[in-house]
Amino acid sequence: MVSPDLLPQEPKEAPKRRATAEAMASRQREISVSEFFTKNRHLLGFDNPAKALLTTVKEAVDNALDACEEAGILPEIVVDIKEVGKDRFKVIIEDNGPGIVKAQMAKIFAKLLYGSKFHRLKQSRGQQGIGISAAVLYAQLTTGKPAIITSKIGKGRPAHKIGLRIDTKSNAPDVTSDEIVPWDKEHGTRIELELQAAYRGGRTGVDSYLEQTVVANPHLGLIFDPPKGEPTVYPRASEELPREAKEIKPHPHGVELGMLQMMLSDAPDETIKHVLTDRFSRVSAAVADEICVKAAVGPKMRAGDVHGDELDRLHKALGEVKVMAPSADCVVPIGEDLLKTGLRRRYPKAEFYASSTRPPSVYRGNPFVVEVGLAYGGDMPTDESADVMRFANRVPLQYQPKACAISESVYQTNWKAYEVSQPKGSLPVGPLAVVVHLASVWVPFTSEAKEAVAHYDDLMRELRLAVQECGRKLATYLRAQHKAQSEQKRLGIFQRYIPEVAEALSIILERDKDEIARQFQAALPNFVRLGQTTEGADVAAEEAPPAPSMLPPADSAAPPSMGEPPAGFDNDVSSSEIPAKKPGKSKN
Amino acid sequence: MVSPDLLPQEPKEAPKRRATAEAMASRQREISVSEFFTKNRHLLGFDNPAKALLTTVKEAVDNALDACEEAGILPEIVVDIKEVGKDRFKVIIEDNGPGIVKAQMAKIFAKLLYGSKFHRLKQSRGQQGIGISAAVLYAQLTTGKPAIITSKIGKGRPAHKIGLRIDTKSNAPDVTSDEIVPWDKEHGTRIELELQAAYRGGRTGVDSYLEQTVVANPHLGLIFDPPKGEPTVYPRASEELPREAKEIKPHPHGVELGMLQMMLSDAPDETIKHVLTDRFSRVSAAVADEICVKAAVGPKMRAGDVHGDELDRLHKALGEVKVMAPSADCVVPIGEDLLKTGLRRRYPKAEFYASSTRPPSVYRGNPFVVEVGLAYGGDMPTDESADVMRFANRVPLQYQPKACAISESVYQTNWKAYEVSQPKGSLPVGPLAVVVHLASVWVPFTSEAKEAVAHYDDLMRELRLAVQECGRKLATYLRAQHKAQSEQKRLGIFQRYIPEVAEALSIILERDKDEIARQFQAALPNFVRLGQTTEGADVAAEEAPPAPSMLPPADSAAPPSMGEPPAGFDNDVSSSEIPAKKPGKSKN
Amino acid sequence: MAAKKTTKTARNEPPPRPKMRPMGQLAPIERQTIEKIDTLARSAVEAVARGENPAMQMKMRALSNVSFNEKKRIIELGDKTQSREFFNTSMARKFMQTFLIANRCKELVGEGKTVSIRQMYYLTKHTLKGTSENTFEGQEESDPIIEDLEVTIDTLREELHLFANKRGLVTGNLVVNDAGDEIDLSKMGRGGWGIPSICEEKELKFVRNDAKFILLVEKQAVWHRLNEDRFWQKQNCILMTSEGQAARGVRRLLQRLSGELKLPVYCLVDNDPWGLYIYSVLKQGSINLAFESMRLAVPNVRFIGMSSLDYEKFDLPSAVEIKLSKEDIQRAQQMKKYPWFADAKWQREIDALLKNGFKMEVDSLLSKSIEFMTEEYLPKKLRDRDYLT
Amino acid sequence: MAAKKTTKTARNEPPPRPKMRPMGQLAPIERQTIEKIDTLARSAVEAVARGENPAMQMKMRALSNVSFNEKKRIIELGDKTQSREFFNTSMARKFMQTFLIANRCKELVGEGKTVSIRQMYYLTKHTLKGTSENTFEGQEESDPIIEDLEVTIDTLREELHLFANKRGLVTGNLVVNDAGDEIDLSKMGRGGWGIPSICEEKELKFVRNDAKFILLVEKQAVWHRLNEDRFWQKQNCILMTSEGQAARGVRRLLQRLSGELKLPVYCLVDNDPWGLYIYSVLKQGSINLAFESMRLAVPNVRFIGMSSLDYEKFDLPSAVEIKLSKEDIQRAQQMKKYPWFADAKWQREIDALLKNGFKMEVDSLLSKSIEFMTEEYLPKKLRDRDYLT
Repeated sequence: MVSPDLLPQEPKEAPKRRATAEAMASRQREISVSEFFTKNRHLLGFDNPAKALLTTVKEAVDNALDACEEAGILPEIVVDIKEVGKDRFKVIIEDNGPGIVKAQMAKIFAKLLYGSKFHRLKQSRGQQGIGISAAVLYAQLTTGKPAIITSKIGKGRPAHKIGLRIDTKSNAPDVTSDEIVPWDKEHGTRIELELQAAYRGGRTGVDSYLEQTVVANPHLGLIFDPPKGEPTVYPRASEELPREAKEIKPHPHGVELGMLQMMLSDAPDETIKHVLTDRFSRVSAAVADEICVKAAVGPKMRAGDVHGDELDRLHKALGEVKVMAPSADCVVPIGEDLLKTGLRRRYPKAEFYASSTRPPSVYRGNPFVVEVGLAYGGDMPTDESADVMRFANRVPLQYQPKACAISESVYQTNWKAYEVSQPKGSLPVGPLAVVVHLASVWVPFTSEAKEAVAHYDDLMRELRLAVQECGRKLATYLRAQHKAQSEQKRLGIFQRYIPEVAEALSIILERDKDEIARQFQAALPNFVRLGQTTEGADVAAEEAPPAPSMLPPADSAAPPSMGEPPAGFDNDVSSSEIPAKKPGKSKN
Repeated sequence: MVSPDLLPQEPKEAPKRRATAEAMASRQREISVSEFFTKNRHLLGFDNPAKALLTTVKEAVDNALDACEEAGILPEIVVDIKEVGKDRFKVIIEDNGPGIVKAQMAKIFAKLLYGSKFHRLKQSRGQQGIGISAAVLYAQLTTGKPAIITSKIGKGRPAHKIGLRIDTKSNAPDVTSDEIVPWDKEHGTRIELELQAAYRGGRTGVDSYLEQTVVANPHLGLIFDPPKGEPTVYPRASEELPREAKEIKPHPHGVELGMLQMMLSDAPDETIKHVLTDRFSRVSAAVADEICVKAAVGPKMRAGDVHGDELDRLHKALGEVKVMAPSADCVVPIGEDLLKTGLRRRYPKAEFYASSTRPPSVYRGNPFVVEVGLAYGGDMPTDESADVMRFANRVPLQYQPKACAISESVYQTNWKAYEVSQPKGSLPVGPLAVVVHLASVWVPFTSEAKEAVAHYDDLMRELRLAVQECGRKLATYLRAQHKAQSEQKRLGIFQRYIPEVAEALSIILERDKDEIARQFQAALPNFVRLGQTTEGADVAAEEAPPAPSMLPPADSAAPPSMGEPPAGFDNDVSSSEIPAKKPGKSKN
Repeated sequence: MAAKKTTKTARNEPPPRPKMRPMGQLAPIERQTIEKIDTLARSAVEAVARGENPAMQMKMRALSNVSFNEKKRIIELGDKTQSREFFNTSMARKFMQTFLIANRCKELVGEGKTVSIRQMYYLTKHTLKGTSENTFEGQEESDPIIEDLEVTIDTLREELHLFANKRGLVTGNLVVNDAGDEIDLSKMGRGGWGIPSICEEKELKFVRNDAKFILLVEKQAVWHRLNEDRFWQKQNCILMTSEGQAARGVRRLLQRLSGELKLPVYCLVDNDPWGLYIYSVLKQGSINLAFESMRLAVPNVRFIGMSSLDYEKFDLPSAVEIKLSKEDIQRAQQMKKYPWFADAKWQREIDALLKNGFKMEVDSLLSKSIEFMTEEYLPKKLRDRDYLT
Repeated sequence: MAAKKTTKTARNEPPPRPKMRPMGQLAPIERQTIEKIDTLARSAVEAVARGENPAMQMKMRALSNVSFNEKKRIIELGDKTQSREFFNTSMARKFMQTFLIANRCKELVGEGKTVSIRQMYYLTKHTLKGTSENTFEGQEESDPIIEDLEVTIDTLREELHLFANKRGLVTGNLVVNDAGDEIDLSKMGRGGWGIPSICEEKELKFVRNDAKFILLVEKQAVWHRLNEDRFWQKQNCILMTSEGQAARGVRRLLQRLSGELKLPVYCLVDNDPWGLYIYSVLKQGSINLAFESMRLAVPNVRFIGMSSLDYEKFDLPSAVEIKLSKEDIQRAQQMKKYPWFADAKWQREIDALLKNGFKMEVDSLLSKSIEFMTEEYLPKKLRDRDYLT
């Protein structure tokens, strides 16, 4: 370090001292988390009016879905957005979830940093315990209106309806009204918020969020009543609730040093070995011993005494020891059938649907599952890029498609091998929608804004394989289609050209044109299977499973070997195969 | 709202209920703000290792500068970054500020949401009371190492050196060591952190941050000791501390509804009129009455009783009433001289410096000042885009230049009118550096990530005028340069061509070549002022002030009228002025 | 390289004095040209001797000084002039260049040689002593100076003994004498005689003519087809091709044949805006050579085809259609506004093109049969006097 | 428009039978060509009568089947062949097209007419009955089919009575007879005789030759300069210009003059990679016309200039230098690898170009003086036998 002596001398005339350290200390005070987020609401997704509306709807719907699933209820959700003034909207989200007990209602909706999901390691949509109360705070800040919450926890129980504000100075709920109201619903929760907002369409709008949510959640019945136009009803497409995700303990791979330190200091009097076996998943006594040997620390050392180098070594050893991947039951994919069901709901007029769910795989100790679905044909535009929907734990990712490993897996796939056109390095072009879902306890996002999935090798490989698997199903279908049409087409080609050839030959040879044409027609059946109609080509396109050993090497971006072209197609050495290098200036 | 009856009937076989509302309620718990930010550190600028390093340095340096200025001390700061392992850095920032009293040291550095600046409306660098403790949290999380803080508040007082960790569960400081150490400094603070980070160069790196900070803070003496290479010393360039910014009350224009509501509920028993005159700036009794009349509320109404429509009307009236802009002494520009001083420090070899500070102006009730400085020539590259540095309240803006009104004001200016080349719609190209500083109590950023300034009309106008003012100073200088060279150049041109013309004429006319050349030379003085040397053109380039009435209309992007071209230049109707439309295929 | 350059620069000695023919041996037009150059040079030297700024006056060749002369039916330059002075920083270089070119032109005329404008560039390009500056940095600098000299001393480029690349072939019942050789254009086999770049009286004389008219076709392949079928013999005419847009030689030759031999000229171009443009330039000159229209334009040239109306008239198959491009349509719409196409019959022709929505190549007449053009299309058109002017 | 189209389609009646000359009136080469076409057609009809897939065999014209024959020193096609069948979806259209072209070629030969390849496109283009499909959608479809036919029946394009646009002029001490006209090439004035596209023996015969060699110059303006200075008279030679890359007519004429009259051929091109390329194509043919090298290449043509060494040798001023572009350099480096430039003298020549770092145009010789090329440069080169082969 350089000595400050290098700096120029103090000026002769020192500036007048203004405040002393003591005076300044007297101004220091604590800031409530609500005050903080009031000033910094962009941190929670309330950057601008349009994003504020999306965030509000998203937080409420995600919460409702999580609550229904945790309670084992098939969700029915109504989203209602009304324009109530210039740049002012009322947002109502009502669910049929388990309801909220009266005592918790105020805190859940009007205290920032309060919730049940934050401290658990479990696949769920919400995580923070901050989203919905941030929406309440934003509404209050921009319109001054309290949030109105109605909730009922069961048949015969009262429905409580309360008005709520947040006291930002203390981050505590302020109940402005409280009544019992009649509600014919058995159970459920309803939230009404009035906020300054902007309603926008497009990829990052509320409509898109809901359309995509419906694809990834076939068990969801949804009604969406937008500010303008008729309501859209998405009837439930599946009566099957997703399996409940298991909560797990942290896996030794990928735990951060600070996290380890905290886990140790949480149980200062236990032995290291005990902490390892008790608080991590997949760490047996033998594994714990191995870790301790690697780290050169005694397994019986007090957890509270681990500091400095010992901590570093223990952390390193945890990352290096061989342990089983955590049980995959902490990850809940949508499943192949339901993914197609979801696609059918969003694209009811497509002509073909397919899906593939990969077996669970592990990334840095975190189990994950990739699944891909696609819909093809029907009323989708044929000259536009495929519609790609990205999901992480059933939640649509609406921002940053370019930076996302999911999008990359779609455009790096060689779709031409699957009979879909594709400009170089771009998304495929055609009447195609592709859904990719990544389910994991811990999704590796590129930034912690959770907008795009990072490009890790293990993940990319699974993503690519899943897209390729699904692509092959599409290819099988399309080839069967083409083949059925091809014999008919072949016939047409020959019949179109026979008169021309016959005429030319007849003039050259001065022979009868019709006779030559007749001879060509007579030879025709030797080259076209005229008897075979095109209708019988019944290919169960969605079923054709490639043997796993046929999979291309995971690292190669090359198209999978597609075998020989289907019979009935000819290979021609192009007869105009002139070298590309032309002499330049003049052409004779 | 659509009735949920539209949804399909409940399924015959309802899924098994999993958890009840009661069971779920039991899992709800409070989350500490430290826990929250541990999981969401990207919200505080710790997205990735490179940005984490920048954020750490920035928070510490900004705090040091704020503290020095508040205490009236000319700042001397040492920034020392050492690489201590793979992806691990030790960051040390030491200042000569007022120091921190012992009792506050732990909280200031190891409690999130604690500080002196959050609740004040005053131009300063830091605002949140969260940045430096977030750096401590990040360091702890990635390396497990406590922060080491040393502070001394005056001559003869002890220097305290403490080790600090944050107990994330309670968001409270945990002092791991505490000692008194000898320190030859009179007063100051030193912080040492060890963190996982990456050291990068470029526009968004630490080097760039410090280089720019030095430009906007000429009173700062800085030593920077980077991980590799020699330390850079920036001696203080000015002995003058910036004037202390005055703290102000909120201005009625632009106050948000939620804010107003809080101000009223903070003083429930006071009258509306009293709250308005007491808690807002520039609201006299007469103005308060006018507001109440507009809002149709009684001035003597209890503040605590204002709700619903009354609140809305009052908010609206506050935005509409005519009030004076707040006093400009809450805004502290750098000043024209010091801006040039700062530029000289960064670009010591430039040949010309200029700066312009605009008078204060007001945007939505917020006073602001724009100032622009530029450096030209010397060792700057002539074929690259100008270096543009953007500052808000003396803090460099390093991200999102494309989205920023400041950059736009630079590239929308017609630099060709100022003798600097400029590709269409781009930054000027040449040996040029431009500094733009926006000082305001409230800087309108495009997003609340505070990376780019929004495009508001009032602001754009001032930005443009400031850039143009400075540009004209540059133009005056460059034209004087050109003019001094031009007579010499004219002479050179004629002398170069005379032999050629003479030879051609001599051959055509079969006359003596030397005689013709002599006649041309003899005529030369009639057309070039040979007697006038080029040295006398002493133009005080930086002084040429345009009359304010000559300013172009603020909305026009057109170049200001530059008057007639300087004498000594000829205008030629180009003799090869062939119409652009050529016949196409063939050219004879 | 650097060392070598220095040696090279030193070599740039002034060129040797031209080997002039005695004035008596020169043709009158050659003497005139030389006198014009001498006068220009003399006036510069006299001005500077008086201490004045030597200057030359020239007609402006800017678009703003070009207009269509309704009476003469040619595009010509107006009267606006500009002055080029030596003692003016932005004109000095061009002033110098003008005299470099003038000097070399006098030499060419004196020696009786001709060079191309590219060769003139090399003749006048050299490095200025003690600098890295060249007298001309590229041909794009010397070409406009040549045009400047033409308008300044009111001469044709050909009179300055400069030529652009030639293009065009001719056969037919005409005998010419060129540079002393007598050439019977009816005995040219399939090759045809290459039309010289310079077709002034001094070099090219018409010896004997039996032809009754001239047919100029745009395309070489069409000319070939017609020549192979001995069309010029059967119809007793002169058959020329301009091989695209007509070069100066073709235009000058056409003008002279039309004027001196009083022969009507027919023009056969593709049915597209470009074809119309080729015809239009032949007829009234072009904007960028407006200063020479008097010597190049052939105002009474007749447009014999292909007309948009031929599609119906000759019952052409649909295979001849080529869809108009957006550019074609824009161009045709522009042409409708040209003053020389203001006449109703031209408006009808262009409207028909736009209405058809397709253009046609002359070659496409072969889709009827190989001989269709020679034996039906052109004879019928000529017989019916089915042309536009 | 739609209604009109329908009418048009109905018009596409088969063309009338050609007006063939009796076989007896045909030249032997013409009879041969017709027989080849007949054989091809007959084999197709016979195959289909047997219920087989009618097919034709042709040499592949792909790059993979082209190589440099070190012995003959020409680029030629190898022996790989491909088959074109009718009953094959990807070949049927081309099969049909080949016979449309073959039919029209027989007609042309029979009638003794020639057409351009563009005209052939129009001759064979029509709409298929009941569809909107054309027999050819563009000339880019018919041109390769013509080449296919050439290799299939082993004929030259000229023998099929097809020509590409011609280019090139000639003067000099030679008398030819073309299509019955006797033409004295020493009496062509400044215009020169246009070299026909087709220079086969049947039409073009050499009547009398006094010349001792042939000089071919790339550029028309250079030819003009030399012709004006009567270079061919002073040096007793034949003076040709290819006007850029040599067209087939020029190449064939050169080959015949070189072979039948045993005249050496000198080639004068710009000193740049493009000039070398023009020389190279003249000498050993080109990759894309490899199947015709035997009839077009002139392996003993001599490269007389401009050489990179001329700069020093003739003390040229620096004004002649034009900086090599990146593309030039790449191209020159490629050329160094061509087998026909493997000889040390060629390597030295190309290395000198790269070392100079600049290229030169033949026109730039004028920067020495107007007559330099005619009176010094070429005579000295010829005298010193200063050329490459």
